[in-house]
Amino acid sequence: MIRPVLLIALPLFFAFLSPIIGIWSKKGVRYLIIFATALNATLAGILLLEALQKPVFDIIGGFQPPLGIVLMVGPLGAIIAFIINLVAFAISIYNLKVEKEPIVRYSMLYLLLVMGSTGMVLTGDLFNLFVFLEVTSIASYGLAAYNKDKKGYLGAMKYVIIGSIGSTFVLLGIALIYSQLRTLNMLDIAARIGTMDPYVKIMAFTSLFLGFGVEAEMFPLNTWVPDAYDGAPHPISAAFASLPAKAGVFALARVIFTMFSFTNFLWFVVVMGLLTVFFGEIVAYTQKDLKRMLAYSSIGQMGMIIMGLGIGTTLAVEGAFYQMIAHALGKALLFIAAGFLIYAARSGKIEDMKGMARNPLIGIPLLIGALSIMGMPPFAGFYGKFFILMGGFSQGYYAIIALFLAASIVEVAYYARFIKIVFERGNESKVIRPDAATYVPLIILAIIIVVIGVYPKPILTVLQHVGTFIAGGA
Amino acid sequence: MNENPLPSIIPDKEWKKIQRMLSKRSLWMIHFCTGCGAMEMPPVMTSRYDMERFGIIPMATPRQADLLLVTGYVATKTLKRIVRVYEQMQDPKYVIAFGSCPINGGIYWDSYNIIKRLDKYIPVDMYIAGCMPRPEAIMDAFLKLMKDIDEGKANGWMRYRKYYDQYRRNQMRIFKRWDE
Amino acid sequence: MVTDWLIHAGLVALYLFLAMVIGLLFMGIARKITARIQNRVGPPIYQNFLDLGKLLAKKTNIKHNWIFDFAPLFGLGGVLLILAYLPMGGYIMLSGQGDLILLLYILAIPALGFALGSGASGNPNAGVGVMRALTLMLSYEMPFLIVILSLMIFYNTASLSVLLQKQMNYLWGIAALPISALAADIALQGMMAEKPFDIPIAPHEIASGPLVEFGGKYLGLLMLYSAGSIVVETSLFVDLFLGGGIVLNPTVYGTLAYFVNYLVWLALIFVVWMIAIFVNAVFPRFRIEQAFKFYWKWPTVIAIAGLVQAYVMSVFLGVVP
Amino acid sequence: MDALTLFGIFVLLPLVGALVSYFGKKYAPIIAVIFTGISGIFLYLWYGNFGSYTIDIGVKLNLTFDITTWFFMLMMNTVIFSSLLFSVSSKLKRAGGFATLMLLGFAGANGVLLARDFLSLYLFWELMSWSIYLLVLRTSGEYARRYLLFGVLSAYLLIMGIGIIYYYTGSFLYADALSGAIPHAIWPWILTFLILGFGIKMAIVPFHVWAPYAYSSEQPFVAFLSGGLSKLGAFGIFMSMYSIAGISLLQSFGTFRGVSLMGYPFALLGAATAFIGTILAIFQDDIRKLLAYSSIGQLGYVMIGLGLGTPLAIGGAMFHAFNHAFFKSLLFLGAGAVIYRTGKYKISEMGGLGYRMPFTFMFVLFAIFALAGIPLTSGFISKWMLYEAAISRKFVIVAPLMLIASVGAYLYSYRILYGVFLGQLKDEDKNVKEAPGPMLAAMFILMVPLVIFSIVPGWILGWINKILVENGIGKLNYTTFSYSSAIGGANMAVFWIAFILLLIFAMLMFMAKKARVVDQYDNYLAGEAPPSVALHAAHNYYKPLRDTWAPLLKHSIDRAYEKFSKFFAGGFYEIKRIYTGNPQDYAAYLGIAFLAFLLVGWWLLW
Repeated sequence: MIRPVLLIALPLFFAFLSPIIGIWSKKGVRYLIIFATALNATLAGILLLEALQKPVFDIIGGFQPPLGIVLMVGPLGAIIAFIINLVAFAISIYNLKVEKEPIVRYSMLYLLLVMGSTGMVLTGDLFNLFVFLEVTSIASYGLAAYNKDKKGYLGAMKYVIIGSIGSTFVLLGIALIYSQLRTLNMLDIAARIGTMDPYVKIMAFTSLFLGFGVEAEMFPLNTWVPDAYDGAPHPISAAFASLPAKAGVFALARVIFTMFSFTNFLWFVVVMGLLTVFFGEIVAYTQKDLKRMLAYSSIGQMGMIIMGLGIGTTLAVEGAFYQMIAHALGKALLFIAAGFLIYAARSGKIEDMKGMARNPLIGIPLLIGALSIMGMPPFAGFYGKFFILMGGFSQGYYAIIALFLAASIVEVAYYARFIKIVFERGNESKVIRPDAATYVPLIILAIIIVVIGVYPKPILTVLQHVGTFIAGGA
Repeated sequence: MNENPLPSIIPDKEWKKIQRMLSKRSLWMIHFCTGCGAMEMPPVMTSRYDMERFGIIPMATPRQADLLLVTGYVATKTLKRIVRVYEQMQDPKYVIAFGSCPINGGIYWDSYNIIKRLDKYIPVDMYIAGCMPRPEAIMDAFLKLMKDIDEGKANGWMRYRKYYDQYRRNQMRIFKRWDE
Repeated sequence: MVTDWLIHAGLVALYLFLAMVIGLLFMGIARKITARIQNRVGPPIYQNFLDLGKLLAKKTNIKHNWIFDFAPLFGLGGVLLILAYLPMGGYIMLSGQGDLILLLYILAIPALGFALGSGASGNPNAGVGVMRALTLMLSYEMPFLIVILSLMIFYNTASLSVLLQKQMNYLWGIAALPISALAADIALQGMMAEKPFDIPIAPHEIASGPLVEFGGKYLGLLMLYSAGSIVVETSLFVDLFLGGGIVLNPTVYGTLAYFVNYLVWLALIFVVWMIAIFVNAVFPRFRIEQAFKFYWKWPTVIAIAGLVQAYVMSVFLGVVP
Repeated sequence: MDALTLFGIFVLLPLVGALVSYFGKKYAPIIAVIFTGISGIFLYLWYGNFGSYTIDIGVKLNLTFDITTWFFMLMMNTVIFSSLLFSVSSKLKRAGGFATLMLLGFAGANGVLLARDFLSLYLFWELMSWSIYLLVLRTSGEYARRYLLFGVLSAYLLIMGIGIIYYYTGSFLYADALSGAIPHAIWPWILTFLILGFGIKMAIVPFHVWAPYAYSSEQPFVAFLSGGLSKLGAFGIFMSMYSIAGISLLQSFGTFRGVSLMGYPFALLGAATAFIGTILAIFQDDIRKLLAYSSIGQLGYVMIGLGLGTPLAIGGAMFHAFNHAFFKSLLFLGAGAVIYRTGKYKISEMGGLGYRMPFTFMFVLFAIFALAGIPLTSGFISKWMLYEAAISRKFVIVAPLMLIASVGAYLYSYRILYGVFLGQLKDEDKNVKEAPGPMLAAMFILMVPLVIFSIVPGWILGWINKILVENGIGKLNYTTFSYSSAIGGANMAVFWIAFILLLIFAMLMFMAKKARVVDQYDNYLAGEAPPSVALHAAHNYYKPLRDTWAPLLKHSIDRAYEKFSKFFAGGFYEIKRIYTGNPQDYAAYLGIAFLAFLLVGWWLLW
């Protein structure tokens, strides 16, 4: 029996421990992050097992809800938290490669990012959610500019602008809800949502939806994505795609299902999801820069998840959650691999990366990641996509699914282009061997992707609880 | 069937006779027109003289032909082609040299690149003298050759086989190289 | 049972032998007639027997390699096989055991063997010749296959023996489907590679094409092949459109019927052959692309008209032969 | 046998094999051969041991092992076995990866054949799709993407069909589709999506443009792709039309002379495919492309049979699929052997290899007999069935196209024979040796059924008949040696006896005298000396024909696709411009979005 609050407290503790360690060992700091994330992932795993029995409620500071802050961990939240921490652990191994100074602050911000994202997933209180969103955002702003070059600054600046507007929207939504309901506990809100003035309710929903949509990379709020991803250091790009984005979309799911149990508004979410997919994939096709391409692809994937949430049947939401997991793993893998490719090719352009992935240690995980993102079996991405599609069909969204599939073909087109270039023959002399800090996280992620793709039973067992989640439970 | 197919029924002598009869009645001809004289062939083939009544028809390739008709002078360069064509024909095969030039050089008797006697290089079974010989002469030659075949006298192909080395020596004196 | 089979086999052998003789004779007749048209005397009509004998009696034979042997082997064996599947004068031989489509594909066996052998000679003329032959085949098959299709649709059978039966009971194909018969005869000219479609052999252009390296007994056997082919092609037309020459019903008249039918069949294939020969004697040669264009234009249009006729008669008018 | 054994032998075993053989280095193909051999042995042992099973891996996979599955697995297994056997000696680069991907594709194919629910069908379909993509990527990287795009398009068309069924039935099982939940008017949509989806894998015109490029990869793989995997398309169409929908449902859409109006358009499409594929094959100089177009054409025949849907037609389609599996992979392997020995793949650059590689030549010759439909191989019988099926129902558009395409097949068949194996041997190929033992063994394995089933067609027709009876289509008319339709029939025993007797007769006449063997340069060329000129007349072989076709060949589906994709890519660049890079614009987007959301929300409320 562990308390969910540990998942938030421990990274915080390690984050502030790292300057102290940094005084005598810079290297130690790096290993400290690995240790912290590993510990966190383990705890999240244990928490998942507990949450499977029944949802865990952790009341902080002894104040009973609805007054006090409460952490509300259902099986779905637990598994997302677990995946977030797992990916954070894998990325932290890759962090060993980051050479930019000052490493101490970097580590601090990274752990704060982990902590914020985990918190967003675990919390059961709307204002607390906002707080964690802010923690995540601020850590992200810092990390996005970490390269201290023009690209990084510009990206971070855009991120700051959009992110803060988004946060303001969230705050607005919270204020609206609080003004009407006098409570911020999610379950409490859900119980009393019917008493809200409908116009205010819509406005609150819109505000929250947009606010979290910024983190969830929803169209047209995702404009910061390519620049921020492109400017950030490679591990951070990986982390962006996997940690805050997943936390954001989970928060979105909380808003949609836990708090406002809309039924007549959901098609709008589906349309937004479709637009996100459409613009993400189409613009990704036009990109010549690897990280930007992956960033846009990430937008597309998030759009698919939003679609899944919007479709709102058990199957589709199950798919959306599966897709969150798959995307967190797959996109992190691809960004790490992209980091290596950029390092090896000394350029961010795809066309310069000819044959750079011909080493199997990098090539096979890269392929697995790309195929998983494309939704190919037996990798993790398959089930998510298939369930979302089938969920869509079961609600009769034929045209939307058809358009979505068209966008998916575009996705396949640009991934295939990328794969073709990086596996092309004829540049053998320049191909370098990855070092352990690169391929170990890749292989860890790849193995997880394959395992949950070949044998999805464990994940699907957890995701069975989607029914209660949709109905407004934890 | 150069060997007797049914030795128990047909005596060998009879078989040879049959063979000669068949050869004579079905002379397939390839005419090698070196430079002149080809003009005399159309009347032979067409309705005026019609050589087909004797079973003589022009063939396009030496593999199918029994009779090589060399019309006109033979340059050293041409000779190689003639020899090649001759060697590609299948036994029994016959050669008719047409006109004065293959006999003794004709008006080219002192030319540096015209051979004087075709007979030195390939065995000739029948000569048609004249410059040019008329179609009647050609028809006559055909008939005489048929008669020779029937009597077993037209055996140049046997000579060529028997004295192959000498023929080849004569040829190589002209050619220097065989393969160009 | 066994004796029945043996008698049957013996009769088949007899028919095949006669077909070969007829083929060689037809070749001689064709030469004679062409000569007469050109105001020549021409060879005696038995000239081709002499030619065949001479070729088989040649002292030396050459071959290029083992694939070269495919030509005479498959050529002769295949043409005999086709003849065995063709009803000649009402005696159906094997054609009860295989239908028209099988026959169409057996037609390819000797041709393919011949093409293999000549290809193996390594002579470029042979390659060009086979190319022309195949292109010509693609050309004339277009109308010919449509014609066969209209026959099969009209008589509602793919079996030659049944087709003969139905023609005997109803109407000869040429009376029922005259348009198709016209198209078939034009196609036949190309099938027999007579002028203006003797493009594959074209002695003056490509040194007799596929035959260029064959001599002696190889050429002799191929001559038998082409003699057989003449009978095959003319007889195919006769079987398809002229009722196979069956004028007396064998079940009624017995052996006499076979005898009479054979003679009628012989007369009919002679007529078909003569048409081809007369056309042959007065035409120059097409180029291969001209032949292709020609066949895919007019004969095909005629054949399609025939097909429409057959289709309308059998489907809309409900004519059941 | 229980579910896990079945799944284990046919799907998991290849997957394990894939994993093991990756580390096998140069022994990888041998390991892979052993793994496929094992599942082949079980396939043989389990004939008749049919049943349905369910596997739970979190989602339920419904697998059925029945005669249809068995029949298709038989082709798949033989073809991959011989392809891998071939690759043992073909010295591939990174053989480990090759064997792994082949086995992955094999596992996927087996899965598709076993699947009786849409989820597992789609799962294995995609598994197969991407493993082929990677195999194509190994050599012809340029065009692998084209393959993948079409593979994904096929998968997505399937998804559309599956989704519509799922909307109405809420179940993925094939068996539930016919429960009556699906309205009658919806079925054409479902079938169109499914048939086109599967048809892409069969390279049906106009979805054939991936094939010529994908088929230019490593030959052992292409043999499996063309011979084995393309049959999954035929299997899928068969299942969707005659097992999922069923013949009575198809007939209920109205019939055209006994053929469902749902099937007839696809038969027409098949006929067009057969014709176009054949015509394009005639003009190819690259042997791999020639075979690819030929493959397109031949699969058109299968499509015709499946579309016509009479027992004879479907039987013919099955038989033709079977034949095609064997002869086309044999041809690709033969081409592979030649390419392996000479390193050339242009027909005009080869020539005379039949004298140096006699066994390869013989095997390829038999494959060509089957391809051209010469009755010496079973290739004839399947074509015969298709023709009779079309003719007996008086289809005057399908039948002529089929027949003329078959004549076209002679043209390109001879081009292979002449260009590669006959004609004059090039000087640089003087020392070419016969293909190595494993290659010959592989080709021999593929040749045997073609001959056996020509002599004894009753055996294979028995299996096909069982398939037809089990799916309620009807039955075939056959005995051990003969077969017949409403309008005709043939007896192969009589044919073979007559053929052998007459051939012996011809041989007796022929063998009476010995012939002298002469050199290939001792050739009549008007007395010219041959070595000085290139004498292999294989370059631009059908030039006259090409000239006459030129006005039509100008139009190319390939180019149409390229234009189409260029048009879209151009549009994508326009769309990209909404990401201006200017934060002020971005902030404005946010505001607009907020307003829009709010208004839409309020409007909805109102």
